[in-house]
Amino acid sequence: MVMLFPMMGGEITPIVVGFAIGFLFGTQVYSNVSRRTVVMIICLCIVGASLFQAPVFTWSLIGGYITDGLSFAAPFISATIGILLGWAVRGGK
Amino acid sequence: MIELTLQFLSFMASALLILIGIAGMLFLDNLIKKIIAFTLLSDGVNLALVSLGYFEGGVVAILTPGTSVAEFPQNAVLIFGPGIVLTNIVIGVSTTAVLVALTMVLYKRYGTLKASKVLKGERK
Amino acid sequence: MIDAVMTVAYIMVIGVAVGAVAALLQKDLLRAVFLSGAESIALAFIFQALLAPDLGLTQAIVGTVLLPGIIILGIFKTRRKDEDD
Amino acid sequence: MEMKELRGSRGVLAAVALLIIFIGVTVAFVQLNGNVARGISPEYNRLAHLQQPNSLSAWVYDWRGFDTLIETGVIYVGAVVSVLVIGRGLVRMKQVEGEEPVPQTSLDLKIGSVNAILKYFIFPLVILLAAYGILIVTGAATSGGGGFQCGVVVASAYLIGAVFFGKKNPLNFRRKFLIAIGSFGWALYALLGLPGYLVTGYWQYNVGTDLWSSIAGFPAQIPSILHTIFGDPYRLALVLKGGTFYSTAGIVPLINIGEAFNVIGAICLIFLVFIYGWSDTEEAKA
Repeated sequence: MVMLFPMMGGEITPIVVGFAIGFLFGTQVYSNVSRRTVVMIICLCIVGASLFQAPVFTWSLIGGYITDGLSFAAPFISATIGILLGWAVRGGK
Repeated sequence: MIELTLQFLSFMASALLILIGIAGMLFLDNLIKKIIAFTLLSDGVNLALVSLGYFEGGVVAILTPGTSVAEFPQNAVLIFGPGIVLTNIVIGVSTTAVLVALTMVLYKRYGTLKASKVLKGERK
Repeated sequence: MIDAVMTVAYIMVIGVAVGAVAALLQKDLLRAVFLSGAESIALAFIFQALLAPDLGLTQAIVGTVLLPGIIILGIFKTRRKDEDD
Repeated sequence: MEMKELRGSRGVLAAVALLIIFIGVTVAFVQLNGNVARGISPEYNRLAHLQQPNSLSAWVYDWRGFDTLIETGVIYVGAVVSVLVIGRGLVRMKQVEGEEPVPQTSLDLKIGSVNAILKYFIFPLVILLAAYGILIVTGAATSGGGGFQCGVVVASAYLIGAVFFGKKNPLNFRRKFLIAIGSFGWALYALLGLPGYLVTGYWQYNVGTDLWSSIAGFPAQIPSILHTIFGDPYRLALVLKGGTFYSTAGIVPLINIGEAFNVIGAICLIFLVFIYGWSDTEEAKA
């Protein structure tokens, strides 16, 4: 972890933007799947985030970087959560 | 004697694709196949533009952690071709969509996909 | 110097040409579209080998999902076989 | 042209013409082979240490912003023309008045027994594909990818949902929503050129990064307030071999978002009108 502060902007902004866009798309989701599927989506999303790795030039824990070889794409997780939340708030069955 | 590098082979493949595309657009009778030939032609042009900038031992023109700043500009491949090709792909998609839509209208009017019958103008 | 990526790229150069010819020789239009999608995948591999990875990503998605999708939707609204009469 | 017309002299002429084209193209390519100058450009060589990470997007947006602006326009025009041709409108104009529009039957792909298991996995796939598209557009300034890639990924998620679920598409983009985000995206893309134009006189000048201020003779200096607005949220540290550089992508991420919205709107509109048509019943149902 090199010098946390100056980089925080570049790591937090994608997460927030991803959440916002995900929420926007989530309001258009219409489906009537069970709660089990939602849990499965979240698990698959975390697995996928570890597959995609953190974006390049991400060096702190906020961006999902843990060690070399183990890192999570934080915007992916926040986008998935945004879609699910938007579905819960404004979407339909 | 020309060396069979990847760049040379890509140029040959793109020349072949352009030839196939032109021949298909001119000589095939089916409208859908003409559209497929059109996508092949644009693929060939894209391949030619991309292989323009490649050279042996180059690096991808994106800065990644640990790159040497001094050597990067000399080693990176020419970025000009890919910049154009990205636009080209987009335009290809929208053109194809318009072509398919027009084909559907032609089929509705003439009941056939053969260009020769459409040109004769026999309504269904 | 021949490594794995280059070998795959050389194979894919042949695959592009073969796929393009085979796509236009089909009687079944759906099969022609799928073959042109295979040609696009090979082209995406060549883009990767030519050091343009974002173009490879774009070409892989556009060539296998978008363009065949549009053309297949057109085929569903018209007719599938190339008429021969 | 039919195949049987090609027998005889016309066929020979066609073959000769194709041969001439092929020889011309091949000779041109052989001359080009290996004779292209290396490196990116003299300007880039001078400015590499001031550059933002993804040099492709730097090229596209600093130099060729107009080109991509027109490209976003082209894809939107493509969507509009598809709507006009397939839906009502162009087809029902004047001289073809008595004609009904193209049949508006929805695409009902009966994939036999697409059973519950398939649908059980297709819904997560659609959601995760859309999230992947968002990941691409948020990381666009630091890696390969960008607005158009995000747009096509989300559009393919929409297509997959439409093919497997028919009218009960989980990613059920409405017409009005698509038109809204498409227009918003294009407006965002075009209007983000304004700050650069007001300050330096170049439309779509990359304000946050401010590449050219260090060059002698550049017309204007950027006020620092613009740097703060456009640059700071995307501030990054590049740990390269020569040391650590602090850099920002400027307005490139915002422009990417605009282009992504535009492409999503346009391509999903094309798919929507191809699959469901543009009839009024669709809107009444939803």
